[in-house]
Order: sequence, then C-alpha cells, then structure tokens
Amino acid sequence: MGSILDLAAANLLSPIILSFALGVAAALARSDLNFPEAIAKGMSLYLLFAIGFKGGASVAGHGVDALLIGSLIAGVILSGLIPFVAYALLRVMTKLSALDAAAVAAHYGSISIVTFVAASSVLDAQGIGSEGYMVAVAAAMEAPAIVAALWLVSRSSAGAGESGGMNGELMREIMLNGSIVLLVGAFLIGGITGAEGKAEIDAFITAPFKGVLCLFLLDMGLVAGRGLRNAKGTISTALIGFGLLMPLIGASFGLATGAVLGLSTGGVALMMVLSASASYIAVPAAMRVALPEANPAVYLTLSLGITFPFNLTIGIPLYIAVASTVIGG
Amino acid sequence: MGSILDLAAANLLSPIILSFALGVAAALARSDLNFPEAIAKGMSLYLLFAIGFKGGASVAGHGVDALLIGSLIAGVILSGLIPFVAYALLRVMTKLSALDAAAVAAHYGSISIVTFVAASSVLDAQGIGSEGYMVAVAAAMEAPAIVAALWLVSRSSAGAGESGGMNGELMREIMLNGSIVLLVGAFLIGGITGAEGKAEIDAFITAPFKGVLCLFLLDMGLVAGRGLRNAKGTISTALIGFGLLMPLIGASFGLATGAVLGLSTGGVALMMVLSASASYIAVPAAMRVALPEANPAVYLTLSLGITFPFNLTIGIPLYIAVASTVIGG
Amino acid sequence: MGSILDLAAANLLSPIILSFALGVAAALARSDLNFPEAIAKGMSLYLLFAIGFKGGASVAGHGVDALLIGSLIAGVILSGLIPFVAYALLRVMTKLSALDAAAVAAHYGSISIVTFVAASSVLDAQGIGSEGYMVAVAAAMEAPAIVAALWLVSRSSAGAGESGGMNGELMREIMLNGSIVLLVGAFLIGGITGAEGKAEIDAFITAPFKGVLCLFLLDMGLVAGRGLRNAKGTISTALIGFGLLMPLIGASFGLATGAVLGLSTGGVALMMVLSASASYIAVPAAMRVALPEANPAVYLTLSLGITFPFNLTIGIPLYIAVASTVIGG
Amino acid sequence: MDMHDAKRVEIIIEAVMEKRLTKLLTEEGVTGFSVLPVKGGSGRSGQWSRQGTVGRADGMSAVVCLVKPERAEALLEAVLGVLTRHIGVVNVTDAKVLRAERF
Amino acid sequence: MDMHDAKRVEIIIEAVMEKRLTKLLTEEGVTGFSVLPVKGGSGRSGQWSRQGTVGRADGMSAVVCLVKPERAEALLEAVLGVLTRHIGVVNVTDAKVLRAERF
Amino acid sequence: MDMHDAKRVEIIIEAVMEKRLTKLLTEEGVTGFSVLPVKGGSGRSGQWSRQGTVGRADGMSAVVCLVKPERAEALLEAVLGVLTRHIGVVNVTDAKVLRAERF
Ligand SMILES: Nc1ncnc2c1ncn2[C@@H]1O[C@H](COP(=O)(O)O)[C@@H](O)[C@H]1O
Ligand SMILES: Nc1ncnc2c1ncn2[C@@H]1O[C@H](COP(=O)(O)O)[C@@H](O)[C@H]1O
Ligand SMILES: Nc1ncnc2c1ncn2[C@@H]1O[C@H](COP(=O)(O)O)[C@@H](O)[C@H]1O
Ligand code: NA
Ligand code: NA
Ligand code: NA
Repeated sequence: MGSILDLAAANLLSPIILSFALGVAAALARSDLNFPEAIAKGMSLYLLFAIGFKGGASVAGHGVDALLIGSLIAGVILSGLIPFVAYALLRVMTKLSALDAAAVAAHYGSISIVTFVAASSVLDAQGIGSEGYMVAVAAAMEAPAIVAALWLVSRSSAGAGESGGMNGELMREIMLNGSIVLLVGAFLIGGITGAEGKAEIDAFITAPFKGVLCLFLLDMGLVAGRGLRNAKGTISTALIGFGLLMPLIGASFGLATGAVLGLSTGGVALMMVLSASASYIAVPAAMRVALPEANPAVYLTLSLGITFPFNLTIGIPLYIAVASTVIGG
Repeated sequence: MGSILDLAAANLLSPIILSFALGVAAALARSDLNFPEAIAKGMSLYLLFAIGFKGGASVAGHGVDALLIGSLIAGVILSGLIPFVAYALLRVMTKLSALDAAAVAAHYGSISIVTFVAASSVLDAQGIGSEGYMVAVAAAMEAPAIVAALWLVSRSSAGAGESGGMNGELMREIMLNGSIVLLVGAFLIGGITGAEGKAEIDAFITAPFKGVLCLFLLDMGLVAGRGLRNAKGTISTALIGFGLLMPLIGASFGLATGAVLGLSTGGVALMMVLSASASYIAVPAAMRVALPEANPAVYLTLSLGITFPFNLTIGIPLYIAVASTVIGG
Repeated sequence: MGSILDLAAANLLSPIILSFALGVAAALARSDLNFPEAIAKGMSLYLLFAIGFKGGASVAGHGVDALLIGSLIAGVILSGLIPFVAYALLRVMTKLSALDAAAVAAHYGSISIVTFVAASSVLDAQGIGSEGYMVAVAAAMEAPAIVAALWLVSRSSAGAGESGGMNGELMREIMLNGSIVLLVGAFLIGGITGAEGKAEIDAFITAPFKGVLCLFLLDMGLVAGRGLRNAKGTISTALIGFGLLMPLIGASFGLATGAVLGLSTGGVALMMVLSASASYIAVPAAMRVALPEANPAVYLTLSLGITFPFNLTIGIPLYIAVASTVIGG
Repeated sequence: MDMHDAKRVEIIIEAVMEKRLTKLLTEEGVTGFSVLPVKGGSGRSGQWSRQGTVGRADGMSAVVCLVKPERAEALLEAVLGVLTRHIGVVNVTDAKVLRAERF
Repeated sequence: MDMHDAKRVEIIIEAVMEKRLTKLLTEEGVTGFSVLPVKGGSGRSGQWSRQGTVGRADGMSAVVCLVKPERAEALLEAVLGVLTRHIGVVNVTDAKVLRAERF
Repeated sequence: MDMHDAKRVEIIIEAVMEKRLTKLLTEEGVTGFSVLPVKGGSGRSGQWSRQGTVGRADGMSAVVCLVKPERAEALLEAVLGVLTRHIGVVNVTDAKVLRAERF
C-alpha cells in the first residue's frame, strides 16, 4: 500500500499531471490562457493516429492470437454492461432523472482515449509491456454503451414518446465517428506496415508523443476547469461521490475480465483503465442527438471534471499497482 | 516489369499511401473524421518550408551548376507546353467545352507539390539521390501553365468577350502566391545557411517529416473522397480516362527533358513526377478568378480525385522504375 | 568591434533571421502567404511552454540561489522604471501626445518573449550558459510597465476624466494573461520535475524548438511587414529614431542591473535583451482596454515593425558581445 | 439597381444537428445556404465556448438562408421539425437581394 | 407558423472588450446571445486582419443578440456604456423569431 | 437612444474575390466593413466545406457593411461589378445604427 502511494505521488509530480493541473488552475483563476479549437483538435488527431499506429505495429510484431478476438468481445460486453451498473447506482445514490442517469451511464460504459493514452505512457515509463491490440479494444468499447443507455431510456420512458431515439443514421454516425475511424484506421496501417512502417515515422509518432500529451492535457485542464466553474450548483455531493466511485467499480470489472482472459499485467491495467474511464467526446455528441433533453452540464462535468482527473491522478497508478499485484510483474 | 509491380506493391503498402487510402475510405463511408482547415494549412506550410529548405541546403552542399539554370528553363517550357497537349487531348477524348478544357489543361501543366514531396520521400527511402534544386524547378513550373491556358481561352473564345482575363493584378497574385513564395524563400534560406543551417533545424524539418506527410495525406484523402462523393455525375468515363492517361503523357515529356538535360536518375524521376502531376491549390484559385465560368467540380475532381491518387499509388514507383531503367542507377 | 560585426553578420545569415526577413519581404510584396491565426497561436503556446519548462528544469538542476529573488525584484523595478525614461524621451524627441507617449512607453518597459527566445537560442548556439530563472524574470517584467504607464497618464491628464483607467478587473487580466500563466506554469513544472521530467519530453521541447522558432518568426515577419505597409504615414522619422535608440538605452539599464546583481555573461545578455525589447502581445491588449484613445498603429508598428527587427538582427549579437566584454566569458 | 424581396432566415443550431438541418434544407428544395461558425454564446442552457474543445457536443453553427418570401413558411416548418427537441434559435428578417434569378 | 416580433442586435466589438460586453449582457438579464468570429475588416481606425496574429489587441467579434422589442432600448443603453471609448459598431434590425418562449 | 437609419449590406463572396471586393469598397469610399468567415454552404454550384482544405479555390467569405441609406445604391453598383461573373449572393436589410457619426 505504501508503494502504491509512492507510485501515486510520483505520478502526481509527472509533467503530464502537472500540465493538467496547470490548466485547471488557470481556468479556475479565470486566466485568459486558451488553446484555439483547431490546435486542440490537431493534437487529438495526432494522439489518436500515433497510439493507433503504435498499437497496430506492435500487434504486427507479436502476431495476432486468439486473445485479440476474445479481448474485443470482452470489451464490447463490458461497454454494454457497465451502463446498467452505473444507471442503477445513479438511481440509488443520486436524484438524477431516469433520462439524465441513462445519459451519464452511457459515458461510463464508453471510454476516454486520453486516459488510455496517459496510462500507456505511464506503463511505458515503468517498462511494463502490454498487448498492442488494447487500442482496438478501446475502439470497440466506444459505442456499445450508447446503445445500452438508449435502450434503458426507451424502456424507462415506455410510452413517453420522443426521447431515446436510436436510428440507423445515428448508429452509423456513432460507429463511424472520427475518433473510432482514425484509431482503427491507424491501427490497421500500423498492423500492415509493421516494424518497418513504424521505423519510417517513429520520429513523429514516438519521440514527441509525451510532450504533445502534456500540452493536450494542459488544454483539457483548461476546458475541465472552465466546465467546473460554469457548472457550479449542477453537481451535487452525491454526484461527485458517483464520479469517484464508479471508476473503481468499472476498474474491478476490467480487472476480472482481464484476469479471466489471461492478459498480461499491462493489458489488465489497460482493461481496468478503459472500464474505469468515461467518454467525453463521442458519447456527449451522441447524447446531444439522441437525448437532447438530458442535461449536458451533468454528464460533461462528471466525466471531464471529476472522473477524468481522478483517473489521471489516482486511478492510473492504482490500477497498475493492483494489476501488478494480482497478475504479477 | 515484375519488379516494377513489386515496387508498386511495396509502395501501396507504405504508411503514406495507406494514410491517404484511409482518408478516402473514411470520406466515402461518410465518417465525420476531419481536419480543421487551420491544421491542414499548418501542415502544408510545414511541408513547403521543410522541402524548400532541404533542397536549398543540398544545393549549397553540391554547388550550383549550369544544369540548375537549364532545368529551371526546361521546367518553365514544360509547364507552358503541356497544357496544349492536355487541351488537344481533352477536346478529342471528352465533351468538355473549350473553357473547361483550358481550365483542366492549366492544372496538368502546373504541378502538385505533395506529389513531389511524396516522390522525394520514396526516392530517399530507396537511397536514390536527386538534384536539390528540383524543388526550385517545381516552383518555376507552377505558373506558366496558367498563362498558357488563359491564352488558349482568349484565342478560342475570340470575340466572346469576358472570359480569359489575365491582367497585371492576377499575374502578380499567381507569381507571388503563398506556396511559391514559401518554397522559393525556404530554398534560398537553405541555400544561404547550407549544411550548418540545416543542422540547426534538422530535428524539425527532417525527423518528423514523413509522419507529418502521412497525416497530411490522410487529410487529402478525406478532401478527395468528399470531392468524389459530391462530384458524382460530373466526371464521365472519358474524363477518368484522361485523368489516368495524361500523367503518363506528362511523365514522358518529363523523361525526355530530364534525359536531354542529363539529370541524375532521381532528378529525372522527379522531373517526370512534376510533369505528370496536376495542381490542386494554386491553379484552381487562379481559375476561379480568371475563368469563373469554368466548372470547378471538373478540374478539382480530376486533379485531386483521379490524377493525384494515380500518381501517388502507381505513378511514382513507375516513374522511378522507368528513370532507373533509362538513366541507370 | 570587428568581431561584433562578424557576429552580427553571422547572426543575420542564420535560419531564424532569414525566416523573419522572408516574412517581411513576402508581406511587403503583397504575397498572399499567411499563417492561420490558430497555427500562430499554437506555435506561440509551444514556445512559451518549452522555454518556461527548460528554464525551470535548469533551475532545478543548478539549485535556487539568492540571485533568483534579487533578479526578479530587479526585473520588476526595471520594468516599472523604463517607461518613465521612454516617456520623457518620446515627449522630447517626438510629437506624440502624452497619451500615445505613455502607451508606447508601457511597451518598452515590458518585454517581448520571442526576442528573449531568439536570444536564448543564439546563446545556446554560442555555448554561453545563462541562469534558467531568467525566464521567470521575463514573466515578472511583463506587467509593471503597464501600471507605470497608466500612472503617467492619470497624472498627465489630471482632471481629463476618462482615460487612464486601471482597475481591479484589468489588473487581474494583466497578471493572469495567458502568456504569463503559461510561462510561469511551465517554469514551475520544469522546476518540480527537473532533469527527469525534462528527459521525458525533451524530444518535444528541445529538438524541434529552433525549427518552430523559424516558422514563428516567418509568421511574425508577415505580420510586421503587413503592419508596416498599413502604417505608412503613421510613423515619423523621429519615432523610428526612438524605436532604434530606446532598445539601446533599455539594454544599458539591463547591463548595469545584471552587472550589479552579478549574473553570468549569458544572464547579463538576457537581462539586456529583456530591457531592450518591447512587448507586442500583452501590453497592446492592455492598452486597448485601458487607453483605447491611444493609437494602436503607433505602438504596434514601433514595437513589432521597428524595435523587434532591430533587436533580432543587430541588438541580440550586440548585447551578447557587450556582455561578454564587460562580464567576460 | 434591380432588387428583389426575400427573407433572410438565420438558424443558430447545435453543431451536432447541423448536417441534419442542411440535409433537410436540401430536401426541401432550398437552393442555397451558408454556414457560419459561432465561437461561443449563452442561453437558458448556460454559457459555452469552443476554445480548446475537441468534441462536438458543445457548440452551435449559424445557418444563413436567403429565400423567396413565399418559400419561407415551408422552410420554417421544416426547420422546426429538426429543432423541436433541441436548443437553438431562428430569426427571419425582410431583405432585398440582388440577382434574384439565383434563388 | 407562429412568429413573434423581436429585435436582432448585432454588436461588432473589439475582442478585448468581448468578455466585458457579455458579462454586462448577462447582468442586464439578456437571456441569450451568440458570438461569431470576425476575421478582418476596415474602419476609420484602419484595416486589420487576424491572419497569423497572436495577440488580442487587433480584432473584433460579432455578438448577435435576439431580444424582445421592449428590451432592446435598455440593452442598447448598456452596450453604449461598454462601447463609448472603444471602436465598434452596433446595428439593430426588425426580426421575427420562432419559439418566442425561449427569449 | 439616438438611432439612425442605415442599410446592412451582406455580401457572400468567393474567398478568391474577397480582396478585390474590399479594395473596391475602399475605393468607393465605404468607410467600414467587417469580414466574417463562412465554413461551408450550398448553392446552385453544389455543396462545399472548408474542412481540411488548403487551397482558396473553394470557400466564401461574408462581408458585412453598414452604410447610410443614400450610399447603398452606389455601393451595390460597385459590388455587382466585382460579382457579375462570380458565384455569390448579396442581401440588404433595413437597420438602425448607434453612433451614426461613425459611418
Ligand atoms: N436570444 C438569443 N440571441 C442569440 N443567440 C441565442 C439567443 N438565445 C440562444 N442563443 C444561442 O443558442 C444557444 C442555445 O440557447 P439556449 O437554448 O437558450 O440555451 C446559446 O448558447 C446561444 O449561442
Ligand atoms: N460600417 C461598418 N460596417 C461594418 N463593420 C464596420 C463598420 N465600421 C466599422 N466596422 C468594424 O469595426 C471596426 C472598427 O471600426 P472603426 O472604429 O471605424 O475603426 C472595423 O475594422 C470593422 O471591423
Ligand atoms: N440563398 C442563399 N442563401 C445563403 N447563401 C447562399 C445562397 N445561395 C448561395 N449562397 C452561398 O453562395 C455560395 C455559391 O452559391 P451558388 O452561386 O448558388 O453556387 C453557396 O455555396 C452559399 O455559400
Ligand atoms: Na468506461
Ligand atoms: Na504537371
Ligand atoms: Na523592455
């Protein structure tokens, strides 16, 4: 336990966490520090491309095994199941309406790719390897949670009419949303071109990676801090409690799944991270389309303002420590 | 021939081609994956600066020889002549009006700098050297084709009045358009500061170059794919035929010119690439000003949707193979 | 003296100066070369983060000493005093109104971070070390000059009423403006994470640094050249004289201060650079809020169009040479 | 100067709904519109800004649509269909246009 | 179609004053506005463009505000307060809005 | 509130023609205008979007111009001169402006 705290402390003093903290502090102090939208988008495209490509190249190196398919299926199931747990918990713990609870639940079933990226980079720093296809699992976990949440709404609002609309067009939009396509596409390119392809562009996707991640987290800190400032009053103590508890529950599901699958220590840690993390890009957009009546201040603040910082600072070192203890390594 | 196919296959499976393909596929599947305009512009500025600088620095290393002047002049002539060939071919092969044919012809006389960059990076990877001043030749070939095409229009539409307007202001705009100025400027800076200057900024202009090129081609794939989707119906089979045939004709001109000049194998290959490629930035903008009645869907789709992908995938390895066979190396 | 000219000549032919010159030339020739606002902003964020972080990491390496506090205090005093000198000089040398003179004076008390960055990179290239905390001194010198100038206005316009408004909100805005927060924040992160943190992101903040600086200066050249073109007539010969003389006066103040403090050669040179440079981001924005009647064409043109190029080309090598002569090294 | 009556319809709509709206406009036979970026704003659902954001959940676009007066009504009916459950505002002003043959 | 009278107030204001204006609008109880980017322009104080610039000293934003006609006057008084010493222009047009319950 | 009659002229014009238009406006003595970015649109010449594009061939800008009513006619004549052969639309609305001394 002492060593977990040590690890957490070390993690807290890393450039990426401090950059995020700087962003939050600047936003709370109402500094006018800000990133143009285009730059934020550009950094996110870079991170998705790089992490996808590296994942694919590493799979090409180690070969595809049965575990890949198993992990993908497990990811889909986790993503589809966790919303039910989150929904039940929200209805018990908080006063959220069924609609808001379902919208929030969708976020927790889905994943945050930046949390995944940050965890990968901590694993790298600690020299813990992981399955390259975890990045594909991440992609697979983006969407099922949305379907689950919309089902929850359609059931709960029974004849309520308008809400909970899932249709073909929306389904296509979700499955082909930019981050999934880029992540999977880069993964495939990495897989096809392998070590040779990676060598060609390594100076772009590996060397500056951590630095870009710092700047991106600085920007996320600014956005999260601004969100917290604007959301004053929207988020009850119970909701904050949920935002801190739910990742731990998600992580346990991830731990169990990873252990059953027989993933490596790093793979289990990443499975925990994915299960613990909450979407802040794909799912919010889908919710605006499908459940416009749900309050975005609630789900965005919870996901980006509470759970993301929690995972980044305490969650990641904790999950890695637990995975190391349970799986060994 | 077998080895050309091998090369083409290897080329097809490189990260840069696959990135382009990913972009086209995402656009055709109507994914919302997209790059902000500012990021696309930023990447293009980076590529122009880097390729110009490296060209200049390499000339500084190898010294200026008589060939430089000869190649520049040859480039200007090629750029001014090719439109006549393209125009004649279009009038014979397709049903395009004289106006549209002239507008398309201008694109094929001019050059695509990304095709040039991609070819340079393939040459690099194969360890084939080339004259650093080919980048200056590229700049020299941007504009003459426009003058030629406007002359064609003014002749064909005789007393037709309005169309075909070339005036001083437009001429200045074309000669001082951003990409020419940046390319030539960076070339001069590279030439002045030489190897020492290059060493200072090499980690910026060389190491990440190929990776940026991948992302840029991904974006071009998205734009090209979207263009193809929107242009359904505009492009006849005859036009597609032209878009695939014309680069081969252009390349032959480039081959002959390069061989007569006595360029190196790499230089000849690049001369072929320049002659074979079609502009998609400078010329379209000039056409909007000078020939607004010409249909942009035709020339943009042909240039970006047909000829660019052809050159990128099949053209480049083919031209390199032919140059190697003819010139040796 | 000969060697100073040699150094200046060498400096003039470096990629960063030539890039700036290219930008100015392109703007004066009315080329449409331009950088998107988002890209310019992104590069500036990168430079601030990198220079701040490296400064902090270097302090962490060398340890904090009493000089740090002394230098910060000296910086604040310099920034608060120089406006009085500049103001007096302007009133004597030029026909500027009291209001415009005060606004210009504020710029010269404050600092230009890009000039600082360029000077740092010249020092690096010449192998001259400097105190890492000079970056914190730079941040400390941004704001006091504004307060001094507003005091000048409130005094001179006595009962004039509206102008010269400094209030709590403006003060907060100035102290928490984005570049100060990012610079100081990155400095602290660098200080906390030290050499280890720097190693993690060195490939991002060090290797490509000079190349990004080139592109950023190219963009600044474009903006400065456009400003010069638009400002024709606004700037008298006397004002140009001021724009060239004032940096030398500022530099003398910096020299004296640095020598008294006992800074290293590099530190003294940077103190001269800071004192000699004129703000072109933070102060203009503050002036638009507090002294909207002052003419921005005057202070922007002087700062960005006259003094910045002067410092970049002649000032920096001169200050380094003088510091080397006076301090030794 | 030959000017023609028209309605200038300005629809400020959530970014996620923009494609759905423009698709519908096209289906309704609206022959032209322009989409302008909106960088921030405020309404009953709070304040927002696009600065530094990556997702599309936040943020609005402004769709400007010049139509013949007699087509405005049908257009607005259609817009309301997309808008009902969503945040966003629509305003219509009387305008004159040049080159009415283009509408 | 149920349309309601409104005023469309468009305030083109210096970027540095934007936050002060929107704060004031909020204080005045203006229930909604949207801020559009302006990329360049020209006026008595000369020509400007945001291209390649980093600072906020140059540049304007367009704040569009739909209000009930009876609230326009008070709003404009307030705007003038922020604007007096600053460059910038304000125009008001008569408009009709859908869903007036939102204003 | 002291308001003055004005015309709000909004010209949506091809990006490549923007500089030509603003130069002409300046020559015509138009004392002020603002240029707003347009990110996409649709018209008789098809659909377009600036996303990911590098060239200037595609894309439009919106030039907003507040003028005294009596100057509108001359302004429009001039605009038509630049516009004739090009795609783009122009609309004029009646507006009131504050601080008419600035126009
Ligand atoms: N009265 C208004 N005038 C201009 N824009 C508005 C107005 N009301 C709402 N908006 C825009 O529409 C968004 C959503 O509004 P609301 O539904 O009131 O939250 C706001 O954030 C503004 O961007
Ligand atoms: N008549 C006008 N129509 C549209 N925008 C204007 C007008 N006058 C001024 N502006 C805008 O307001 C800015 C400042 O105007 P001015 O105070 O005249 O320098 C200009 O640069 C334009 O962006
Ligand atoms: N009725 C309209 N309302 C608003 N914008 C329009 C309209 N018609 C055309 N536009 C804009 O002008 C561009 C060119 O129009 P067009 O000449 O019809 O192809 C379109 O892509 C739109 O951006
Ligand atoms: Na999750
Ligand atoms: Na060509
Ligand atoms: Na100074």
